[in-house]
Amino acid sequence: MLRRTGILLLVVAVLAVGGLASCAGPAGEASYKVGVIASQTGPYSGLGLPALEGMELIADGINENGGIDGIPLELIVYDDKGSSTETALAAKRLIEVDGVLAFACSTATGLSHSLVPVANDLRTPGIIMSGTGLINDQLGEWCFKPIASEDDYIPLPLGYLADDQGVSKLAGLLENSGYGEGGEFYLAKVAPDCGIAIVETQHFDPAASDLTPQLTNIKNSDAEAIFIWGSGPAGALAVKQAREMGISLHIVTTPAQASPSYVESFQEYYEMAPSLVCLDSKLSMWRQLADDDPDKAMCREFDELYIEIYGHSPSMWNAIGAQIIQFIADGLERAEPDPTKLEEARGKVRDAFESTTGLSLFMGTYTLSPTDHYGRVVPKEVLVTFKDGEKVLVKTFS
Amino acid sequence: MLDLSAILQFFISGVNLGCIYAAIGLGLFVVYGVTGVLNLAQGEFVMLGGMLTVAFYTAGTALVPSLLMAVIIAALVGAMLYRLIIYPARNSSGSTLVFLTLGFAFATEGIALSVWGWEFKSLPSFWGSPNIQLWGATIFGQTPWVVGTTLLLVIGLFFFFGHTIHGKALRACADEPLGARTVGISTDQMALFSFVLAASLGAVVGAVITPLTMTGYGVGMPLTIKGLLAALVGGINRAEGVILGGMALGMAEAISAGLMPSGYHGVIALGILIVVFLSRPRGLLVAPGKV
Amino acid sequence: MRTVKEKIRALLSGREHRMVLALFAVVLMTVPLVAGPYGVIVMVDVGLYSIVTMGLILLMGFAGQISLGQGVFFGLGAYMSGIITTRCGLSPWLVLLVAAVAAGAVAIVVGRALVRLRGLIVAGVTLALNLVFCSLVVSLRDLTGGATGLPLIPRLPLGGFAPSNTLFSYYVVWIVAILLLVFSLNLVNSRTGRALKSVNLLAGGSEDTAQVLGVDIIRYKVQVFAVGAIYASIAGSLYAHYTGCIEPGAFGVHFSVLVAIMAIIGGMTSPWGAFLGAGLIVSVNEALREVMPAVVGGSTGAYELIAYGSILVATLLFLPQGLMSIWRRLQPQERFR
Amino acid sequence: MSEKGKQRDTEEQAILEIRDVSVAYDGLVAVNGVSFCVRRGDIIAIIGPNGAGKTTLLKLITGLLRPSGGEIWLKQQRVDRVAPHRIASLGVTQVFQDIQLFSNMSVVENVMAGCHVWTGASFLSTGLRLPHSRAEERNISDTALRKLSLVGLGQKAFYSPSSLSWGEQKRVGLARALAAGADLLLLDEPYGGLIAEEIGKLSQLLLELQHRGITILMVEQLTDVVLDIANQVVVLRYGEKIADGTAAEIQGNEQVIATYLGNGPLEGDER
Repeated sequence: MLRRTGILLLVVAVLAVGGLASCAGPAGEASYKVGVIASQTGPYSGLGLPALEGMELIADGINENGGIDGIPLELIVYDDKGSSTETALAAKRLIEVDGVLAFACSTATGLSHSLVPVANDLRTPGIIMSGTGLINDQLGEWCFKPIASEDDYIPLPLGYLADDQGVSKLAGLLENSGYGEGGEFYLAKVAPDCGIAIVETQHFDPAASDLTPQLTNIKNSDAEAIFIWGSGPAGALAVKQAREMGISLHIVTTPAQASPSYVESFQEYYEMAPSLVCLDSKLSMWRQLADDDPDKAMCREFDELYIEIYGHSPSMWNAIGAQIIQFIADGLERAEPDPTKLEEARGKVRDAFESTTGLSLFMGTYTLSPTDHYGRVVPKEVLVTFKDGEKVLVKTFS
Repeated sequence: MLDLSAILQFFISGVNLGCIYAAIGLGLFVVYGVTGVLNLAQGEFVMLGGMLTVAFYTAGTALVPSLLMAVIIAALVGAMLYRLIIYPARNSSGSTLVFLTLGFAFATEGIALSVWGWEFKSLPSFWGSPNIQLWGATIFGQTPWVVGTTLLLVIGLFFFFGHTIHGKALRACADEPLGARTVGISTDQMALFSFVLAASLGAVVGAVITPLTMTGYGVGMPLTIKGLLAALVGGINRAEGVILGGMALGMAEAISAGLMPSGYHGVIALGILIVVFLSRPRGLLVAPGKV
Repeated sequence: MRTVKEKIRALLSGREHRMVLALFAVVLMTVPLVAGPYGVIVMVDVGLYSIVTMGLILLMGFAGQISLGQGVFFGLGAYMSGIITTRCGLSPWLVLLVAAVAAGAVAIVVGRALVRLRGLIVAGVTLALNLVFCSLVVSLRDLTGGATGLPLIPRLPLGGFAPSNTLFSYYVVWIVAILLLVFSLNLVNSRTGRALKSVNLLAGGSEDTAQVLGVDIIRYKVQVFAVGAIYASIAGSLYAHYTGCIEPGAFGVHFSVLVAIMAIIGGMTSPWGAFLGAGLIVSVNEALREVMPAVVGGSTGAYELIAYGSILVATLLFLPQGLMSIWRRLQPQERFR
Repeated sequence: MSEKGKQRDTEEQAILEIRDVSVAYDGLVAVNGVSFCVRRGDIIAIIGPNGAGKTTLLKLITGLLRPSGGEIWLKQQRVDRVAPHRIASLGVTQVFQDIQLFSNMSVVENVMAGCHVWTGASFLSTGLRLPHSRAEERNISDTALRKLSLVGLGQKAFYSPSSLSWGEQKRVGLARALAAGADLLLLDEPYGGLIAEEIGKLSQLLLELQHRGITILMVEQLTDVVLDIANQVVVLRYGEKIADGTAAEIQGNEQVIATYLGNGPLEGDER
């Protein structure tokens, strides 16, 4: 009987904790609270966890230097668990319970998409870092997407294929996800301008482990190059399997395939001729940037700091996380909001974000306006290839 | 556009996938056959096998000892799952037991993530086995290892269940628990053994497929789902059914990925599966007696 | 001491539940007055999950049909509401009803095929159907918005205007949930409820006996499948209008399994179990979100997952029949064991 | 009475007619060319050793099995291809040997479940508790209580079936069948497992039911008890009918004596 009563009490206690937790309201303190929703578990944790690392580094750096106008920056982090329902719930919790001035999310397109109505409903600025331009026109008054869309950066690899390699026929090998959908849409849109025709389109599931059927179809088409567009391990497997099948076409890939763990595992295949080129950020290539490159110093500083703190060079996802916080910090600095007057402060922060002008970060230079929440981006993507275990810079936006 | 080498390539891909799914399904079969529990943590053993082998291997251990250690640890985890979770709840309903294994799977996934991080890991093909070119199609160096392992597992299980005292005892527990007990077979011991066996099988499979598919903390659940579908479509009561189911699923996936309009292959592969389910409601091989 | 006859009458007329129901309704209607805005937000989710779980409990707990595919019908409701209201501008309320009827019709077709299959196989087919559904949503990009999601779904209107989303959604969801609870309670304490229980192979039913007593087992199994689908579809429509943007991941196997967990944890012997299960799982999630950062700090996702799995295991070990079994144990001995 | 007249007479009185019915499963012939007639208002006993096909025969009548040959006529309708629930709605129900009470329902709910066949409220009307369904439920509960009292278990209405003794469970099973209002009741070994006192009570109850116009067809092994109350006895062996007649006629039948006195093997697989 005692055991049963114990169980009952336990259950009641758990429910009560949950209840209390949900009832607590925002508490006004003298810090700038910024919410972060990251995929820490689930299929997109490979995007969320590294981004989180970068975010924390920047936030710590700001606070060590006395915060923003003397006010410390406080990151409040929740897991989106790879679910849009959880993503939305986490955002609402950040807004209603934690009283954040703004929140940021770096994860899959579908999930970040579900934040747009939350930010607009609850009138809190939301920064979403989905890598696709498909949702640019749906951001509303309160959402911002300060990151390049596909049509900003794919001219770089397509230009390389057309101009440097003389490719005119391209096959797309695309992930079945919001990211892949963006890729498919914009490849079709941009390629003709570069003088390239898309002659074959194949899709794969994010968890696919055998892409030989798709690669066979590409092999049997008259494509001269493959654009592998994916965010997880399947994209890297595609590179490996294509080379194992003896497909000697040019391969271009999205940045995820340049993640160190894939490059390390599949170095042999990444380095097979004809060379594979991969989109990447200036950050990881700063040593090879021209000395007059305006971003070189910034990248070097961050890289050295990163190695000091975490013991490894930052990847592109680390950089994306870092620059979200830099973007928010820039806005906070200009808005000078009073964190105790939440509603007014959020409005000010939003206005500040809208007036972001020429903000130069790792992945681009951003200029936003009240009518344009993704802004005119000057992208800073670079093309790299792999040689003797090293990444080699191939091309930058000039 | 379509030539024979392409068809051959789809076929090879189907066999490859089919073997993976069948091998996972076999782990489900062993536990289900003996204890009647649908073990949704089977994929986690596959994950553990892969991740542990990678961990030992990258630490400098040779491949075989790495794999052995991984299998031993996975087997211990399997024993733990039975002793700490399934055994205390053995009188609960089947659905409660299923969700107990699911809870265990979540926790295992979380532990793997906190220990090894999110990165996907790979291994080189075993002993650097080379790719084989066959009439214009490619067989990856690791594929023969995968197929061979699955075959060995099947043969091993048949021999084990058919010809060893232990195996016969397991079979008896499955068919007639009460009768088994009266002739002195400890159903408890056998159930424990089935979990250990399934965990070891899973771990071996996990290590063998890693060079082909990579492994990460979260690969378990998707693999469990594939293995479950394979086992159910073929008939989870018989090893032959599981193998056939795995092959059917693998083939359906590979062929629809190769021949169907891209973008619809997921729908078509699973659509084929559902049609098979509906047309052979007791599994591809009709199991005698119970369903 | 009431006579047996009075007790049966009370049970049948729903009098037995009436007090509890009234109390439940009153408490729920006053929640927004005492809980903070986030409490209301969480409760909207609890309500939506409860509706789907209730349908699953009728299906699984009463008729003994396992389903790992409730996400299909939740998704059907959501996508039908989302697509039709954004494209045709019809009234969301009307579309909600149309979607529910359509989901029920789909369920009847699917149910007819499923009814010949046995327990685990049904689980397998429903699982496969759920995977197919999500793939299909991604494939039919022009219609559904694909994996990127379907945005700009209008809010539920009230008369001429669209009221504050959260609070209004709260009341809509919970009024629907309570109405469906009443419907479910009526159902289970009636001719149809007994017929469903009589075919439940998971818990004490017998198909042979049911048939010789005149129960058309195929018809009942198909119809209860449709009822479960309609519940899920209604919840799906409400969800679509509430979130305003839907993506296929929300209707995947993950969702179906979550709902099944809620049903198991809550207890499948009564529709009330749905509220207990959904309430507990959502509360545990929220509690972990609240507590874990203080315990481990930094990125807590992995530890939350470990804790969630452990709590699931612990609850099922101590309460294998779910939370409703506590209630059962508190009942006078004569009723049930 | 002429031969022809007798036949017409049986047809009119027959509630159930089995014509040359056979069934085989797994290659085993369980019932082979069995024919007999059941007159309205009689108590018929089917006896025979294990494996004689008695239980199979009941399943054929209720439609749970389909015969591979022959015809079954129930109240002038051919029913051997009709679904079991439709046969039930023609006024036939069965109590299984193992009773099969629904353990997920209380005793009274079990009996109420028996009323299913003569009620008709749908999902919608029961869920919404429309007046029609409310009246029906009242009717059901009254009937169930009456039947429960008839078998003497009125006070245990809310017990769980598993808490009852075997004898009590049998009575609940009978009450549930009676609640269905069937005029042809099939009982599979109703005396099995009962103590002496209960056996007498059951016989009395069956005779009372007969008095109310219910036809009873039972399968039994306890031959002496059933011979006391049965109007007609059918003897099966290895799936074939070897005798059919009144108790007195059967007791004089040589084949029956041979079967029961040990010349024929008594064992076999009970299907």
